Amino acid sequence: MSFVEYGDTIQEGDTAIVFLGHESMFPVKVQHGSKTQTKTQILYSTDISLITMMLELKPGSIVCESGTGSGSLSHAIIRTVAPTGHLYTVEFHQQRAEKAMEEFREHKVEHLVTVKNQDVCKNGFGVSNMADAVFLDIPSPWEAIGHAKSALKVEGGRFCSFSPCIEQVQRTCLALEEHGFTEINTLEILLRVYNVRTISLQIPDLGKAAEDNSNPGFDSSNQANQGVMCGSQQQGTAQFKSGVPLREMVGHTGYLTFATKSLS
Amino acid sequence: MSFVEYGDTIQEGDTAIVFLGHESMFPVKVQHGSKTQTKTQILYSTDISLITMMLELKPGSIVCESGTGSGSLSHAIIRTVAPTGHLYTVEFHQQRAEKAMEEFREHKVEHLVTVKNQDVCKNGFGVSNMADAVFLDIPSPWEAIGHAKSALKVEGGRFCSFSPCIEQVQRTCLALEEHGFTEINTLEILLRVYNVRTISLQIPDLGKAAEDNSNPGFDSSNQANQGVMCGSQQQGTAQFKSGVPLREMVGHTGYLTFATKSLS
Amino acid sequence: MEGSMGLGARIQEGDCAVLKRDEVFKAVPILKRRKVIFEKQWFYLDNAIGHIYGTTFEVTSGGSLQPKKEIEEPTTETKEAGTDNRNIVDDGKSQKLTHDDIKALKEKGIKGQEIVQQLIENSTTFRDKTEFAQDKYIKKKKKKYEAVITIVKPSTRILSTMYYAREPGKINHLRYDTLAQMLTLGNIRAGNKMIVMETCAGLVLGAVMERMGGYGSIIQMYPQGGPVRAATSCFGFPASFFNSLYEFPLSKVDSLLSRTFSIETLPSESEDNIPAEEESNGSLDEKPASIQETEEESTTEATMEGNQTEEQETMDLAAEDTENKESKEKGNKENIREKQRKQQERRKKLVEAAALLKEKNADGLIVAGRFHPTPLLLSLLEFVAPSRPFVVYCQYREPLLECYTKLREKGGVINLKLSETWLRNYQVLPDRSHPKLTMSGGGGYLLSGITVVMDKGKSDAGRLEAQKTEEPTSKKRKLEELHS
Amino acid sequence: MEGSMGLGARIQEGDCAVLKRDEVFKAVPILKRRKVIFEKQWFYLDNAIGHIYGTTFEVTSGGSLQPKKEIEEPTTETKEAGTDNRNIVDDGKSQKLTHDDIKALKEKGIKGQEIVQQLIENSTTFRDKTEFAQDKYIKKKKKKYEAVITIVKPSTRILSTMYYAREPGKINHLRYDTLAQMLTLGNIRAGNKMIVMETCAGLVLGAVMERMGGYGSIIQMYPQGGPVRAATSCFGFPASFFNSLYEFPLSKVDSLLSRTFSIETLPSESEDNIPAEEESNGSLDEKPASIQETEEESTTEATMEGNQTEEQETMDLAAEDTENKESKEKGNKENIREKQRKQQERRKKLVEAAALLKEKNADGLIVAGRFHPTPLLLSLLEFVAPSRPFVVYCQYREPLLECYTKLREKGGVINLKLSETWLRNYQVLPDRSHPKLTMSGGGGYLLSGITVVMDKGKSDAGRLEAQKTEEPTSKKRKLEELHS
Repeated sequence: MSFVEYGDTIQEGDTAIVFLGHESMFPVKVQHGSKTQTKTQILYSTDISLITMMLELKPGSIVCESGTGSGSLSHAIIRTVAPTGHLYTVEFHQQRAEKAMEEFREHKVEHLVTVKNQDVCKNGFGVSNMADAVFLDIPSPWEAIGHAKSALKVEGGRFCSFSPCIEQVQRTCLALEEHGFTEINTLEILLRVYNVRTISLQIPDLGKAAEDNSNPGFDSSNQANQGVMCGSQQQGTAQFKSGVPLREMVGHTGYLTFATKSLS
Repeated sequence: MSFVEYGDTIQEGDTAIVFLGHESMFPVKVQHGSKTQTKTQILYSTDISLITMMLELKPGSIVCESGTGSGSLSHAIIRTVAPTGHLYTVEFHQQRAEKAMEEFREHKVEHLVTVKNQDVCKNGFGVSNMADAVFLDIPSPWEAIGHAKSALKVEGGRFCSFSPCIEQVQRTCLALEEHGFTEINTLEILLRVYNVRTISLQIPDLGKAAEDNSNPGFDSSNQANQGVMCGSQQQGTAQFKSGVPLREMVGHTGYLTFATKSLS
Repeated sequence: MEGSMGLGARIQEGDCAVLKRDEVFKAVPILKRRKVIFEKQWFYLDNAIGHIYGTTFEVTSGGSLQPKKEIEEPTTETKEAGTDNRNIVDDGKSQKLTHDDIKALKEKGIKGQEIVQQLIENSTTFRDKTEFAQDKYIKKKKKKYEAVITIVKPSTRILSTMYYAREPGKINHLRYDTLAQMLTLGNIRAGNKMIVMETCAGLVLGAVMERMGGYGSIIQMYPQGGPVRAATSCFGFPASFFNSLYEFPLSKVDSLLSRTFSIETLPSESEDNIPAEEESNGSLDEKPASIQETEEESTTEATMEGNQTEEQETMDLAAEDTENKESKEKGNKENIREKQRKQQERRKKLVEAAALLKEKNADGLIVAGRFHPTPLLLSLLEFVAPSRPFVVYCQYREPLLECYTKLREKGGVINLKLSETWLRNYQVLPDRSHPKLTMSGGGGYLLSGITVVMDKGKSDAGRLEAQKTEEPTSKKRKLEELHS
Repeated sequence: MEGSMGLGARIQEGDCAVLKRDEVFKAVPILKRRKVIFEKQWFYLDNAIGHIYGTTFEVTSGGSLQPKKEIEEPTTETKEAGTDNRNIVDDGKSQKLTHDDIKALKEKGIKGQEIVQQLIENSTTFRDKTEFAQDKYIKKKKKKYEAVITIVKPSTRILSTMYYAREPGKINHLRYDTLAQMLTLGNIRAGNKMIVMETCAGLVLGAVMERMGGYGSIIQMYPQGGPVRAATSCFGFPASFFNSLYEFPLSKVDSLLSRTFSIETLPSESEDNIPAEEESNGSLDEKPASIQETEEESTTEATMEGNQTEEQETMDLAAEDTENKESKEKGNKENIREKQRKQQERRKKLVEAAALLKEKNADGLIVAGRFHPTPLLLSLLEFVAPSRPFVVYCQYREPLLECYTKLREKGGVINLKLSETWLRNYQVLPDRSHPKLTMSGGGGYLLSGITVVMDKGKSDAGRLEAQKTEEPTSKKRKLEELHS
C-alpha cells in the first residue's frame, strides 16, 4: 500500500499503523521476521493540517521545504501534491538527508520528491521561480527568506515558517517585511482532546423531610424539575456523559508565520 | 455602602452596579439628580484574581503599585488588604493621580491608601523594606525592578508585573534575574465564557422504511438507543442544553510575570 | 499541473475571483459593466481584466480600477515623534480639518494617500505622539481614506477565512483551522472516493474538491432541498472537476442500505431531488434580475455573486433561476427538450452515485452541518471501506458526545477522538509583540475515527478503547527535553 | 498586621511549613527527630528551627540541613561551547564516569555541586554542545545530584499549586487559577459572613480563611463523615481564626429551612456529625504510630503530616486519631470528661451555626466538590442575603449547565455566568521564549452569579437575561485600539 494511494490488503513492505488503544498508535513497516520499530518524533498533525491549508497545497503544487527533519511534513506534503506536484526538500544534516531519501524510496514516492543535503541559509533550495509554496522549519529562518523568495514563482506564492521561539518569529517577520512579503500573519494552533466518560456525581443528602412541600426553600415546581436531571439518576447519584479534557495537553509546538509573496 | 464592607440598603453616594442583562453591567454612583456615567476601561477581573492570589495578598498586607491607572486594581487590592493593610500607589500622570485620590476619598478608603504622583522608574515607591508585595503595570517595568526590590521587606516578598508585550516581559525577566529574584514565572490567563442555550438539531430524514429491521445498517439495539438521545426529541429534532462559547473572546490582556524576592 | 497554472494566470471575464483589502475578502465573478460594492467603496471590474492575479488596484474617479504603484510611506519629515503621551490631552479638537474640509478634498478628486498626508499635517497632536502612536494613526487614516483592493484567485484558505469572518452562520461556524483539521483527519487526497454530507454552503465540498484536484470521485449526500453549492461555485474549479462529482439524496439512504432502492422508485419525485441552490439563501431571491443593476453590499452576502458562468453550467444541474431566464429567450419547446435532457442526465448520475455507494468501499466520510450527526454516521459509515478515516464536524459538543457513545456501542470504529482546536493570532511588531487582543471563542468540535472490519473490531477495539489511557507522560517528557 | 508578621518570622517547632525544591512543594510540620522524605532525599528538620522562613538548606551527610551559601555557577573554563549539534552522535558512551564511580563519590561524602562538576569534566561531548545544550545538561545534572531545599511559609498560592500538582484528585482537579477566580468572584474579604460547602480537602476553606484574615465568620457545611480539613490545617492559621469558623451538617439543611430543626433532634446522632479527617484519606491509616519512624514518600500524600499541633487543637474537634492515642496515655475517666466537654462545645457551636444560617443574611456562598451542585445551590442560596455573590466549582461542565438552567427557572439570581480559564505558562529566556510545551488541559468550570430580592428579580432579571447578548463588539474594538 503506497503512501499516496489506498490498497485493500496488507502486503510485505507496507507501513501499517499499529493501534494499541486510545491515543496510542504508531506506524510500523510490515516485514516478515523483523521486529517493529517506533519512529522518531514528528511535527504535530494539528500543525501540519493548518500548514497544508494555509500554504494552499493541492495536487500539482510545487513545494520547497527545509529542513527535512524526520520527514513527517515531507510525507504529508507529498501525499497532498501527488500525483502531479513535486517537493524539493533541503536538509542540512547529512545522516537525516540520507535517511529521508531512503524512506521516500521505501514508500515509493521518490518520483515526487528531490532531497538535497545543503545549508538552505547559504545555498537555498536549488530551484528558482518554480515553487508555489515554501516551508521553513530551521533554527534561523530569517536567513533563508531571500532564498525562499527566489524559489517562489514570479507571480507569487505562499510562505510558512515554523519556529518554537518568539524571537525567531520576530526576526523572521522583519525579514519577510524587508523582502516585500505581504499578508504576514503569525498563528498558533493547539489541540484540545476530550475523553468521553460516564460520570456519576453524588446527590447530597440534605435530610429532605417526608412531607416535601413543608420546605420553604423549594417551590412546588422544583420537585418535578429534579426528575429531568440529564442522564439517569439512581440511588443518590446523577449519571451523565462528559467530555473531560486530558489532564495535560500539548501547550506549544511552535509559531506558524505565514506570508504571501506578491506579484511585484 | 463602603467598598470594603457590605451594607443593606442603597444610600446617597454609594456606587452601585447597574445590571443591564447578561454580560453587560457597569458601576454607577448613586446620586440624586445626576446622570449615570460609565467608567474608564479597567484591568480584567480574571487577571486581578490571579494577581491577588499569586501576590499572596490578604488582610494586613502592605502593597506597592504603579501605575495607578484607572484604579481598578487599586480598589481590588484595598478591598483585600483591609482593614489593617495599606496600599502605596504611584502614578506618573498627574491628572490620573488626582482622579484616583478623589475616588479613594469618595469610596471612603483613603485611610488605606497613599497616592504619589511621580515616576516610579526614577523615584521608586517612596517606601523601603516595607512591602509584602509589589505590582507594576508600566511601559518599562524593567527600569523599576531595583526600586521594587528595595520597597520589599528584607525577609522577602512577592512581585508581579503586567505587560501586554512579550519584549517587555523578556527585559523584565532579565532584570529580575539580575536583581536576584527567584521563582520567576510568566503566566497568561484567559477567560472563556459559555452561553447556556437550548439547541435544536434536525434529525435527518434517511427515508427509514416502515419495517425498521429490514435496514441492515442498524442493529436491533439501535432503535432503543435512539430513544435515549439526550434531551427531548420531538418532531424530527433533538433538543439539548449546550454551553456555547462566545463567538469572540478577549484573546490577550497581558503577560503576568511573578517573582519572589528571597531572603538574602 | 493545476497548481502552477493557477498562480500566473490572468484575470478573465467570467472568472471567479476574490477581492481583498487588508484582511477582508469578498468573492465576486469578474463581469463587465457591473458595479461592485466592497468595503464601502464602489467600482467596476472592467479594467482588471487582463491583469495578472495578485495585482493591486486603486479605485479612481468614476469607480474605475487602476493598477497601483509602489506604496509610499508618509515622508519622514512629518514623522517627528514624542517620547511619551504625557502631554497629550484628548479634547477632540486636535484635528484642524473639519469633516467638510475632507469632503471637499475628496470631491476635488484628491487621492486617499494625499488626504492622509493632509490630515497628518493638520493634526496638532501628531508630532507629540510616540512613534508607535503615529504609526497607529497613519494606519487608521489610511484604511479610512485609501481605496486599494487586490484581486486574487480563490482557494480554500481564502474562502474559508472569508466565510468565517463574514457569514459564519452559513457554514455552521466552522472555523478555517477546524476545516484544515478535517481535510487532514479525513486524509483527503487525489484518487480518493469520498462521501461528503455537509450543509456548510458547499464550502467543505469545495475544500475536498480542491484537495483532490479532480482525481477520484466524490459523492455528495444531500437533504431535502438539494445540495447547496453557493461556496463551491466560488472556487472557480474547471468543468472537469464536476465530472466525478455525484449527488445522492439522504432520503434514499435507508432504502439503498436495505437493498430496496431502485431508480424506478424515484421518477415521480425526481423534482424534489433536484439539486438546487440553498432555499434558505435569501440573497438569491433578493438578487436583481439585471446584471447591470447595482447590488447592495451586505455582510450576509459573501457567496459567489451573479449568474453561473458557462464553465459551471455542467455542474449546475438545476439553477432554476438561470433556466427561468433562459426560458424567456428560448422557445418553449426547446426548453422542454433541454429540461428532459438534463433530467435524463441527472437520473444517469444518480444511478451511478447509487452504484458507487453500493460498493461500500468509500475511502472516507466527511460530515458537517446542521443535522444531528448520530443518525448520519450510523448509516453513512456503512458505505465506507474498513481502515478508512471519517470526520464529523458539529458546532456543539453535546451531540458529538452522544455520537461517540453510539459509535462505540455499535463497534466497527477505532481511534475515536473528540477534539477542538484553539487558534491564536499574533501581532508581531518590533518591541510590541503579543497575541491579538480578540480571539475566536470556539471553532467547533470534531469527532474523528477509523473504520475497521466489524467482526474483529467489535471485540478487540472495544476492549482496548475501554482502557482509560491519557497521553503517556514519558512521551511528553521527551518532548519537553527536545524543545526547551 | 498579620501579613507583615508572616514574612520575617523564624521557623519554630510545631510550625506548619512548606518544603520547596525548584517548583515542587511539600507541606510538613516542623518536628524534631523526624525523618522527612522529599524529592527522593531524606533529612531531618531539626537544624532548620530558628532560621528565617525563606532560608535555603543543603542536605549534608546524616540527613542534617545546613544553610546554603551563594550558589556558584560552574567555572566558566568548562563552558566552552560548540556552534551546533551537527557532530554529536549520541551513542550513550559520552560519559566516562560509571554509575559505580558516581556512587563511590557520593559515599565519600562529595557534595552534589562537586559531582556535577566532575560529570562535566568527564563528558566527552560537553565541549561540543551548544551553550544552550550545556545549560540544559548542567541543570539536569544539578537537579539530580544537588540536594537543596528551601523552607517557606504556607499560603493559598503555595498550597493550591502543590495540591494541583501532587494530588489533584483530592481537590477535584480545582486548578489554582480557578480557585483564584472563586475568591474574587465570591468577593471574599475581611468582615464577610461566608457559607462554604466544599469537598476539596479543606483547601477552599483555607483559601477563604486566609483572605478573610480572621475577620468575619465562616459556616462550613459538611456532608456525612464530617468536614474535611486536611489542607486547611496546612495553612498554619493562628488559633483565633478558628473562633469564628462554624460547621453545620448538610443533612440538617432541609429541616433548618423548614423550621423543624432543633438541637434536640440531634443528640443520638451527634457522633455521625462529628467533624473528622477525611475517611477516604488512606494516608492517615497508613501513618505509623511513632513519629520517629521513617515515612514513605508518596505522590498521593501532600496533606499536612503528623499529628495536630497544640495550636490547632481547638479547631480539630474530632481528630479521633489523636484522641485514641491520648486515651492510652490518660486515664479512662479523664478521657470521658474530656470527651463530654468537647461534645458540649461542639453542640454549642452547632447551635450558633444554625442561628447564623437562620438569619439568611450570608454575604456569599462558595460551593466546590464532588456533589452534584444543583440541589446544593437551590437550598444553600436560601441562606444568602440579596445582592451577594455565589460561586460553584465543578470539574465537569455538564452539571453546571443543568444548575444554570434550574437557577434561572427558580429566579432570585442574576448575572449567571458559566466560565473556565485557560492558563499558559511561559519559558522566558534570551532568544528562546515560548509557551511551556505542556499545559493543563483544564482547570474545571465555574458558575457564578449574584442573588437578588426574589419578587423583583424573578420578572426583570429573567427577561433581561433572556436576551442573547454577546460581548458588545464596539467595546472590544476600543480595546484593540488601546493596546495594539
